[in-house]
Amino acid sequence: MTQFMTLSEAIATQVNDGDSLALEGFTHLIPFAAGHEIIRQQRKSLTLTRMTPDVIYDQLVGAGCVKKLVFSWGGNPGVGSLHRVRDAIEHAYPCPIETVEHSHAAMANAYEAGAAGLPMALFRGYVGSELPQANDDIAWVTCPFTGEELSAVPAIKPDVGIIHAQKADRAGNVLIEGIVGVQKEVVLASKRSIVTVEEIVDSLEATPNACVLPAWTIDVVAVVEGGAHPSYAHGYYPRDNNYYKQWDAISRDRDSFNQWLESHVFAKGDA
Amino acid sequence: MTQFMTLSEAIATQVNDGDSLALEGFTHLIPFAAGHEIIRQQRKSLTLTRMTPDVIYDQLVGAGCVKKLVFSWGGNPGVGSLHRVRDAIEHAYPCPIETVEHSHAAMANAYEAGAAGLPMALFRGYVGSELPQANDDIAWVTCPFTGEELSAVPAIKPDVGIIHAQKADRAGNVLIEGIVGVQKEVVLASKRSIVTVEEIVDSLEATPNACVLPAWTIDVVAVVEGGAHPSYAHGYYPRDNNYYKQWDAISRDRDSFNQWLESHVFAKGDA
Amino acid sequence: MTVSGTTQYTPSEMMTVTAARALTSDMTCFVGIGLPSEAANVARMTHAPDVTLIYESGTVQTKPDILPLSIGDGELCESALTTVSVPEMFRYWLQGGHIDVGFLGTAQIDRFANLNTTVIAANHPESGKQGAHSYANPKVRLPGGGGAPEISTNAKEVFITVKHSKRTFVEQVDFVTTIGFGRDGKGRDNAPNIGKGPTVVITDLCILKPDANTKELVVTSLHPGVTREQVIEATGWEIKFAENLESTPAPSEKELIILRELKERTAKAHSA
Amino acid sequence: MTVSGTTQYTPSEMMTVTAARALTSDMTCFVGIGLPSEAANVARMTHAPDVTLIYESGTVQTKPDILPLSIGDGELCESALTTVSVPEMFRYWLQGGHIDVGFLGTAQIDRFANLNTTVIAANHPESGKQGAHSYANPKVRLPGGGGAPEISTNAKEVFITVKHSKRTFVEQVDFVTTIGFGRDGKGRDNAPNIGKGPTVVITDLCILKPDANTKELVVTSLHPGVTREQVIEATGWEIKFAENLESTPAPSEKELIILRELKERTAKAHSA
Repeated sequence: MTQFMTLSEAIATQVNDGDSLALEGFTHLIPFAAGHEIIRQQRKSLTLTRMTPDVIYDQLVGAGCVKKLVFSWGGNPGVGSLHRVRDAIEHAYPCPIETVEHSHAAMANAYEAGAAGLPMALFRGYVGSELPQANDDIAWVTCPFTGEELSAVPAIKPDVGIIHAQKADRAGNVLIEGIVGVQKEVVLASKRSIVTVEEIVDSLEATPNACVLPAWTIDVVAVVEGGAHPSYAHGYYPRDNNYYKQWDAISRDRDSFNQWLESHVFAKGDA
Repeated sequence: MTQFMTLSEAIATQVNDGDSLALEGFTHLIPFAAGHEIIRQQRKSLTLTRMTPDVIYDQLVGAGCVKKLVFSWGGNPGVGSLHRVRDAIEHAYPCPIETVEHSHAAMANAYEAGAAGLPMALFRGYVGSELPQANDDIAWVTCPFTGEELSAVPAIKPDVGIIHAQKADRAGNVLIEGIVGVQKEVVLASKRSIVTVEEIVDSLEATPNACVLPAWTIDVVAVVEGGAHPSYAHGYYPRDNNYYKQWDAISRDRDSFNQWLESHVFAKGDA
Repeated sequence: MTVSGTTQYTPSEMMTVTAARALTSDMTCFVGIGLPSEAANVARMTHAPDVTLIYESGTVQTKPDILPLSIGDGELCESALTTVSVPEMFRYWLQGGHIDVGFLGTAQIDRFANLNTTVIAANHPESGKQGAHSYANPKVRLPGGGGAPEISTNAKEVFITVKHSKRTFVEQVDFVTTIGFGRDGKGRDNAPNIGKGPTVVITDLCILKPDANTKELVVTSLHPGVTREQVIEATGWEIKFAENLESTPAPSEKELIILRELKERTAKAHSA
Repeated sequence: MTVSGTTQYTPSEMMTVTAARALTSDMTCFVGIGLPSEAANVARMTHAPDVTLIYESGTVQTKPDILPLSIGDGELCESALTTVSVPEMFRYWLQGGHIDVGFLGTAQIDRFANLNTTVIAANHPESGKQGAHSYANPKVRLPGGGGAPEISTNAKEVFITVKHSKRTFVEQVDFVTTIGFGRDGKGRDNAPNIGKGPTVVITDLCILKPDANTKELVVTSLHPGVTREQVIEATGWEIKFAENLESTPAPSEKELIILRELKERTAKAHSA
């Protein structure tokens, strides 16, 4: 059942060193504020899963929180490379990281399987790709009815799933609207879950088939206005494209990144 | 791409003798009018799939359209037996029918797999049940990661999927709202599809994540006001519970059923 | 039995109220239609206002004012927090491990709480000849499994409510549609990722629970005025009684009023 | 090249307009970000107003007024017919067989139209030592596969658009992220339930199509003013030219105006 907490309390009580985490949001509703709080609380040795480990994971990796990255597309969308992730992979700075690489279809299916309580996802994927040579987590299963070989990947079941959403009601039920990505799946698949929201409302005013997460599927709801910035929140604020563009220069250089960490994360309190 | 037709044209052009059909709608939005038109056009040897073959399939079976029934719960909800289906199973009247019996979980997953283009569905089901002794379509697959045995059933991919929905816009895009059942899956899984709707509107006025089927996933849209009666259409009309109760008496007796067929189906034209 | 005042009640009312009491506000309950639905909504309207009721039609956290006739009545959707597709319901919500209690009815139940809603066999088969044999030789064709086979294994535990009679409480079910503890009581022992199974059976005569070791259903509480003989007479196997046999508390006035008003509203709505 | 009037245009504009022309109004197109997205939206704004554009972020039948910077910009959702979850997008819409054309870009492409967006190898490996060998010895770590590996096999056909250079058009890709026709050109021959694969590659110099038998990419049309030598020079293998080599029609005034206005609106919006 949901508890309402500050973001600082949420991370302090739910996220431990060594945990596997998925901070999801497919371009939209990326839980940046939660990521920054994890950095502030200096969590270590995290396994981070995310389809598109963009700027948010570049920051967590650069801050030395991460030992392993599971992903399917790593880049700063429309801008270029993730320099902190590359520095970690190529030069073990600030610490070495292991990577497990999938395709989007594999990860989307793996989250779906995690939400569905299955040990694995089955799909028609990786045909002719050399990714199975680079990833031991890809297997093949024969359909007992047709004989077709289908690809299989383990379900994703993080210790903690973290997402940002537009709003929660006073009972802690959450509405997500717009590009909903894999957020519902992440919350349902995770052992524990944190949802940061723009605001608390009296009524979600949701249509019957809207994407709603009941309070009892969420461990913590924390109000963090602007918690997805520089990503966006449909109906609240647009994507800060300049931030993404400027990130390229900030993240290219270790010193400028570390300065950014000091001034933009550590110097700030709990959002 | 959607064509707009009358219901009579829709059935005439899309449904052939011997086809496999799924008329879906989980209590809500059951496409009764389409079922009656199939009876009027006297289609034969149909394979009918439906999670809950309630009154609509009792009518189709009683009218002699059906050679095979695939289902997971057969009854008149809250009332009792399907007398026409029982008469067909027990006494081959008006013709013998074959049955394939599943659980709801199996069929829901099989529709999902059909929509997902997979040959089979994998789920954690049938554990300890004797249904696998009575249904050769249930198999077991070993998870390559955990060694767990999971149940598998073939995906459902009907020749024709038929559903009823609230509304379509002038391009033929369809909105379904309320209890959406497996309707989206049926349309996406079927080779051809017919959607009957209460009305055509200028704009669906759908929220971003509403259950919308694009026109190009549907072969025919036919306007049939009241096309789900005696089932209901959320926002349009309620369930006619009396009809379901009265069906028990009508269907118990071959003569009274045949009289009903004459007066309520054959004597009526295309809705 | 004539029932006018609220100090008198029918065995059926006793059953519903007792079944309702098994639910608490902190539970998520996957509700079967009929008796379970009646009990679950009485629970919600009395001592368990925050119990989360979920129906297989996809309606999550629903609060119907009247009882649904079918599993997918409009009332269920209109009063729900949200409504998901049926594949999502079975995949994410049931199989995904979010259901505390599956609340089921049945046509037959046996000593190991296995349920049969598939077929009554033409000739009650000898032991070892149930299952496929019964299926091929039906006397009565029942509706089938519906959601029950997976509710019983994917929910954390299962409550069952059913009227007590020799026709229903049989030594061995003709067909195991839905596992209780298997034909030998050991069906869950080595099964991975499976719930606890039936933890309580509530009838119009008594409460039964599986023995901790053998998993055989034993009577743990008799309803007011019911004798051991009545239960023995209504059970198709040599039924055992718990050492500390309890007496089920009678329905309270509040429980009876709420149940009767609910049924009255329901009858009125369904005949409209 | 200075471009002011609408009779002059850059090679990049030539590429986008030509790529746009490959799409028609009756197609459903799964759109990759970058060049494919630019081409797909030009198509929609010119000759193919009813082309159905789908992005992996779940946005179905979207009609953005500006180009998205990311695959999930707000504009995509706001102008879409509907937006589904990402698992549903990959399961029902792509794998479910509803995509006519997958429109992809790439970092490397080889003679059998295999695509590499994973790694550029530290030392260009000898034949037969690509794949895992390259992966373990990266010179440049690229973003990875994203949606491409399954778009390429689950869409009915694949269009590719990419700038022509020796670094990009290589004899053998360092890593097959996404299959074209496999390292031997026979990768799709016995694969069940697989699309036709790449049917056209549009560059800033020419149009290439796979040979019907060998599946090797051959130049079928040269853009205006481009010579065979330029193409040979920009290609990392001994490129072949079709017997009936065509000349690509130049962009029309309308196409150029629409493309330039689109890019202007986009630049303005993204710097706001």
